[in-house]
Amino acid sequence: MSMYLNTIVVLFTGIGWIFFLGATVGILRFPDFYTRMHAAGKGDTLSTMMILFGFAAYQLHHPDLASLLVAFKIVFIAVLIFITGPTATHAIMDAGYGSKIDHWGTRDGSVSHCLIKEDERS
Amino acid sequence: MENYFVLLGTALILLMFLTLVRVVKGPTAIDRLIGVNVIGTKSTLLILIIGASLGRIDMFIDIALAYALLNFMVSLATARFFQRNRSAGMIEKEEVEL
Amino acid sequence: MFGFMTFLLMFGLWITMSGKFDLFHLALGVISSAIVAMISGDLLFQDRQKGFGYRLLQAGRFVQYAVWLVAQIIYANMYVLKLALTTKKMDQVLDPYIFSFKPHLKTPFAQFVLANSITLTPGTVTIRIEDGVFLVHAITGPAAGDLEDSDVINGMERRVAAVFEPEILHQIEAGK
Amino acid sequence: MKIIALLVSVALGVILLVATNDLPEWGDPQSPASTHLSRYYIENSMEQTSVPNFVTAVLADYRGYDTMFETAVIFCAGITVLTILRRSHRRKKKDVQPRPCREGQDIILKSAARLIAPMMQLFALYVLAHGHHSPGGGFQGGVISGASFILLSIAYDLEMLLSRLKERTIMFFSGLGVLIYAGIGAICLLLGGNFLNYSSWSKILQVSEVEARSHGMLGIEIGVFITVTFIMISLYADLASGGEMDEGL
Repeated sequence: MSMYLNTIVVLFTGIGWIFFLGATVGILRFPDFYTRMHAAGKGDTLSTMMILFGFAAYQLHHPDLASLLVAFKIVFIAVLIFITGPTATHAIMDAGYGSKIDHWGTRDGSVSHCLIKEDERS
Repeated sequence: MENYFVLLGTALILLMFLTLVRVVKGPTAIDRLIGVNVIGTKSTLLILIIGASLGRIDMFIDIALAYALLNFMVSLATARFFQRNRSAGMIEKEEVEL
Repeated sequence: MFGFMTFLLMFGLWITMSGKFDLFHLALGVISSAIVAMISGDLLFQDRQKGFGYRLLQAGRFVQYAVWLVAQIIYANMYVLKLALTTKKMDQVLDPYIFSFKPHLKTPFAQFVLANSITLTPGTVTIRIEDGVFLVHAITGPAAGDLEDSDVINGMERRVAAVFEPEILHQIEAGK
Repeated sequence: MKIIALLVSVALGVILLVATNDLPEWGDPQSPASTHLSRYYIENSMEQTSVPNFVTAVLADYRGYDTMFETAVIFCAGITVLTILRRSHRRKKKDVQPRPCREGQDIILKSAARLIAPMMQLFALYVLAHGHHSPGGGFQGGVISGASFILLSIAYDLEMLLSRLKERTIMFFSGLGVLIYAGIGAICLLLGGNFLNYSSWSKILQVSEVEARSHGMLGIEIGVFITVTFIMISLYADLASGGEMDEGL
């Protein structure tokens, strides 16, 4: 039983680590702010949630009430990250777009359209 | 299992240092903010890992929860601040002052 | 009514967090939940039109939606992982652009859920919502078509609408 | 000028480094703190105060004076910022620049803040109430609780916060916290004990002296909590709006 549980913990945390690796490499390698934000927003949220679920599974080693409540708390943090992660991503993205960070891309038409709209407003 | 958590923590710190490269390189302030945000979220996990490797995860969970909440606050506040002064989007010149 | 619901939710959260069931801590929990319900009871529920039972129904449907969303998030992460690790030259593979669209969803909370879902699904991040118009940054490989025209966003909007605003489902079907 | 500043800071750093030589070794078991004080707290705090977390016992009971003046320092900081920054008259309308960011329109931030702020407040109260058993207490809970209000004012704007909490209310409560702390100590005097010796409270609360110390600690933590919460809100409101109280971050 304990063996299976440990396998689950290692599996979850390991997968979380791999996704975090993807996010990190994405943040380092992607060419502009917006694409980096893609890597950060998605990878950060999921990898944190995965590793948290791994910890929640680790709490099940001693299935008494106190450990279960701690596991619930960890799941609560995961839910919180599920809400806050995309929201923070959006806030940073909005700040970057608002301060007119240059956009890297080949399809100039749609982009310039949006930026002109931004200019008119301010 | 404690050893595994120490290993996991080391691996996370390694990747956090890699993310720190983006914080140092920039080029704009908001690029740095991405790195800081990611590192902050992962610090929540590091606190939990310390708790698990010490065997007192029930103590550290409160700290982790508080950290997660405050980190969200920090990201929002900094994003809002940079949204306000538009100079954040400019690529910073090399002007290091003592 | 909604203040009382906030109180109940907060007290449930308190019991989960506290883990102490003696009278003293439970009394503190009741007091704390009452304080929170008093000072921010108007925050938790935005839409006051619907009743209590309907909320539970929505919560049940939302859990279903969340399961689907988690699958999408995993897919999105594998996409990012593939992009980050396997591409040799970024400028040949990446093709980012910004588009805008106007969903049929009306309530702010449904828009919030849709925006965060867009952020978490593969290839798209919501930049901002302005007067109900979503501004979305998309990143695709050259082989993939426009996310804008594809069924991705529409399908997601339909799912969100099925959870929160079932009455506008036919509009989405008609508008497609 | 910069060179002078550099020299001064380097000199200060060297002096501090030299001074650390005279401090006891880090974690030295023979240092006075470890041989007398720590052992006393570790051995006696549980039976004297019935608080399992003896950090809380040391902070709120054995060193109650210290914590009281820390709270007072926080209060003074809030008052100072208010005195320096707060301007009662508003800028003329034409001077006000149109805001670059679309504050108060952001549905995503608003919805997230509405979801998270009540949870943060409850968590803050939980941290406050469980300071006896887990890491936490008035300062930590106060910071989280203050942050929840700041979150609301970031997501909406400062006016929304100030319509929920009037400036007058904020300052009233931040003073009230210090008053609660000092008042609990002063009532000990009236009951015939020493200042901040909560065991005197046993006469009023009808519990044993040890229990009374535990409850007294909770009381002063509540005082700290209130002060820290409202001073944080006041600091944010003053600093973010430059004393104008018209627009937030």
